Amino acid sequence: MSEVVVLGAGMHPWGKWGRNFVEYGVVAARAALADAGLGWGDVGFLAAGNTMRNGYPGYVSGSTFAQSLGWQGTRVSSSFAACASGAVAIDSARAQIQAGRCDVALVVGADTAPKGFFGPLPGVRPEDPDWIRFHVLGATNPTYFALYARRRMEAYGATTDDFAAVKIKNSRHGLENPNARYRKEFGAAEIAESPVVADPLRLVDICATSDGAAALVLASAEYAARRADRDRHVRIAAISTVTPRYPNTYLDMPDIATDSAVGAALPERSFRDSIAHAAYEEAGLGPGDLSLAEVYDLSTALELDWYENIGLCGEGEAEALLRSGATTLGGRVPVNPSGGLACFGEAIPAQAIAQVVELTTQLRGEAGARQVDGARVGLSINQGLFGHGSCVIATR
Amino acid sequence: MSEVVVLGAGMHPWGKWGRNFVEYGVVAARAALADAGLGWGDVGFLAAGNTMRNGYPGYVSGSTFAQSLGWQGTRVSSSFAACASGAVAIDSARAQIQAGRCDVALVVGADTAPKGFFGPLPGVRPEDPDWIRFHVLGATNPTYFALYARRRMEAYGATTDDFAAVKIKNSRHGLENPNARYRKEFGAAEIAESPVVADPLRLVDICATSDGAAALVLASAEYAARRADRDRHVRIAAISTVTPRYPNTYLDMPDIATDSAVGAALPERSFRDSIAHAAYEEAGLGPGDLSLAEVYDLSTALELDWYENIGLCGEGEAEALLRSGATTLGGRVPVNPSGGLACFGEAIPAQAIAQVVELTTQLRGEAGARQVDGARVGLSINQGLFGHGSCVIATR
Amino acid sequence: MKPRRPVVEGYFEERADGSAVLVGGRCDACGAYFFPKRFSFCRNPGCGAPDLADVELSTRGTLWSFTDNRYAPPPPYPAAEPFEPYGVAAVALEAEQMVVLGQLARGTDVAALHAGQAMELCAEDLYETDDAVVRVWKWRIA
Amino acid sequence: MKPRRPVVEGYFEERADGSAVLVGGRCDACGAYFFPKRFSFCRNPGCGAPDLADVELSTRGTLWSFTDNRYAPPPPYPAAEPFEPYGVAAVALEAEQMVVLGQLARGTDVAALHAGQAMELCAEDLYETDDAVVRVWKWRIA
Ligand SMILES: [Zn+2]
Ligand SMILES: [Zn+2]
Repeated sequence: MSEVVVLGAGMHPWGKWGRNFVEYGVVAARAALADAGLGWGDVGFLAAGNTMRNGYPGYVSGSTFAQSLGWQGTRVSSSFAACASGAVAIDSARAQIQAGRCDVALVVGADTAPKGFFGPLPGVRPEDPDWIRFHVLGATNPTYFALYARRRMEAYGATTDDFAAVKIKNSRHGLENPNARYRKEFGAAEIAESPVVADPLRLVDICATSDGAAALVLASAEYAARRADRDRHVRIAAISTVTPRYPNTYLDMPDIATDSAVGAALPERSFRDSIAHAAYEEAGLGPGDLSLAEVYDLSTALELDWYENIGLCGEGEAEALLRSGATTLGGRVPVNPSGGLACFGEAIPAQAIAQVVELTTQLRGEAGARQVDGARVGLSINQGLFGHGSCVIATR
Repeated sequence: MSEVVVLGAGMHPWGKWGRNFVEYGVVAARAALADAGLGWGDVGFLAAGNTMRNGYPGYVSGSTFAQSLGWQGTRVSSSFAACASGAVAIDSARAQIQAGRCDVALVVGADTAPKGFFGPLPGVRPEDPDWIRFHVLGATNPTYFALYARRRMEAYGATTDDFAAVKIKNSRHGLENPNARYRKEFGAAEIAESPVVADPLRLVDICATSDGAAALVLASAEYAARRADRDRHVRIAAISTVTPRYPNTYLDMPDIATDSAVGAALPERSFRDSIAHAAYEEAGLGPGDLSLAEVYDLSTALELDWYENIGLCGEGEAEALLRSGATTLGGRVPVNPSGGLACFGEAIPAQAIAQVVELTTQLRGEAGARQVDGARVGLSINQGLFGHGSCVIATR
Repeated sequence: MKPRRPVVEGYFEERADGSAVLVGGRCDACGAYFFPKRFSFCRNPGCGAPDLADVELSTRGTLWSFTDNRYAPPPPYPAAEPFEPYGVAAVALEAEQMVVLGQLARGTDVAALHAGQAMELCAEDLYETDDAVVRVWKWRIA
Repeated sequence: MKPRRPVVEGYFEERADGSAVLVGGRCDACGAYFFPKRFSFCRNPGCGAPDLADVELSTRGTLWSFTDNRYAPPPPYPAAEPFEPYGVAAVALEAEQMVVLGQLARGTDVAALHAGQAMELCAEDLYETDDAVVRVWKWRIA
């Protein structure tokens, strides 16, 4: 099965304006089409990531964007996988192309996010694990991030200085990204003054919730080969949307308990490790091949977890890798050259797509002042609530 | 691209129990796997249709069912397209198979429905067309069904006796379906006593909202060819998930106005006509090839619209076709031999899948007392809010 | 007396003479109308112009279809207690070449309606809050 | 005095001696535990047995991780006014080989906690309604 090609990438800048998410998505879609030199009429399939906080149009994001761009009979899909929604949408578009059902597909994700903590939608739902964890335990997303962060401190000796160093690095990276919401350099003193939200994490350790949109134009290798702009083409070498293997003994949102390891063998690798592993297997590549990575820094500490999950270093070695400068722009394998969620905040269905927009920009060599020199292979990774893996490997 | 094959079909009976939708989905999934002689461990991809009224697990139905069947790393998709969700899930599974990413895929849809009219989720959302139509106009789903029904009366001379005849036919068909919720024969006198909900439609003209589930096991033609049960295989010849073409001048839910036809040529065919047309084109078949059809009888009158939309007769001729007996079991092309929504009620993400379960059962010759003699080609069709087409053609 | 306010901003206006008019969007580039306007851009795929002008829609049209609702809808419909049945009409506007829904004016005899008859826009109370009388557009026989 | 009720039915029980115990499901076929039970069937993909027995989980375990929440969560968390910070602990149960979350008992000194220390289950008030005192399980230092 030949690899699909990214012909166009576009975004609506991240921010907090409270406008209709559809507007953001249309801007990003048109930007991606313009980048590809194509029109909406060239699109044979539209795959979108849903948003659950914007009424019915957000549940049927594919048809919502198709209607706003202008009904033309296009087949659509509207997928949800929490923070992994964008990866599932990219995967849906790729499958349609590889199944021979279209030459060109458009992928769109857009969101308008509420302020503050994400909470469940209204209602009383004792059968909904997402409702239970909020009502019974007050276990917000930052609560889980803090449990993971504290675990690094207890198990590997991480310090809050390490977490601050992630923030300092990403805030510097994002300075040069015109689509970033926050373009401001943070220093250790300012971080130390940030209020603690969920100990050991401070407000600046935790990503905000944002408005934003991202879009990609994908095409079959055969279609792409006929175009004149082949030097800008980026190939999708792998998409991993794996779920966990039982028993999943690492606490994942929104569960209030892990699986029990009684009565079943532990899987060969943890869920987070398995997300990247499946992508490496599909791409025939390994961690040593990476020029850069975009990882989901919902919290500063979580970025360190991902270093290990994607194989940049061994378990417990992420702090040392960070301190070595390897993951800073100019280092061996810059992580979050875009500035990451630290500079963007979360716009749930757009986020995994935005990661691939950054990979595309970097692999084309069009990233300007934040360019990773000689970028050849990029990996993006995240994880959605309820067991959704999301990893894309792109090459040029 | 070779056609995918239905290896297994299963359902949870339709009813109104108020249990967790996940239970229904697991029962249907296991029934489909058992029917296919396969286990959950054989499944390489799980595509599910979402439900929007059951909290977060319903938004991520694919991972919800994967977790309940037991995490095994399976890739999943969770799609929503209103009443067309099941078709989009089937299409998602087919694309993964045809893209060569798995041999066997499981498709699941399940719902627990509230009583009474479907209404929007809580909140105030003036930007959500589905909220506007309820708040501003009281335009419930039956309001739209009634507008369509009245239009048939005004434009084509349909009568409420015709609508009653659809109910009588489908109630007889459903008598023999063990998965139907309502297994009771209706007569004209009883129908005439049913209260008017939205004139000209009575309560018995309008389908109920139900709990239920349906599942399919799909496989590549190559995988299927290696099996011993080839005489039971049914092939998916086409799936149409088209959206409208602009301008869409027929009033569709949840819009409160149609597109304007000023400034653009009318499309060659109406949206509903185009749903079936795309499927016929893909299958290389036409209305004359059909042995049976399952159409979305949200109301009795709407079944008559579909006769025309799928080409069983010309515009305005559906009442005559119905009266001729052609669409009754034993006629030329029985419509809704399952009993249709009249006997099932709506279980949104399960419905389009359940239609294909019926096609499968009929094409295998396993439909018992409701068997369509010599069934070779079956079509199922429906339409979801926000411009979602849904049509499957299956052959044996 | 409580002040009046429209049930949703920007969908319609009431004039001093008691008449009402729907406000939609019109694309200067291709001529298309949209109701409600919802977005600033044209949704004709052959056009896609970035701006729509506010435009008053025709206040008269012909009846395309109609119904009479006998059961109370769920929220967010502001159903009166006791429930008051309400008609809904779909009216075709000639200049705009589009069909627009509205409730039927109170007292309209639904049994006497037929497709093709002339209708005109009006406005009536939909519900009251503590602070305001909330108004909505409706269709009545012209 | 208002009667006590658990914040959610079936998740835990309080005993006459003041102690508390979590109630989960256990599969007789493969031995797996589930908390909460949620469904009647086993979610071990290698098992899938149709029934789970109700089972009391270990009331003692070792601390896996912990945090202290300083900001009020959104609804449906029944935050007190003024907001009262609360700790959350993840505790590993040896027999069940699983980690279970709970709030930390009021007054626990989070700064003094460390992974691996012994914890035990208790119950405390979570909030009050007009009719009842609503109780929840919590972890405290053993
Ligand atoms: Zn235009
Ligand atoms: Zn078991």
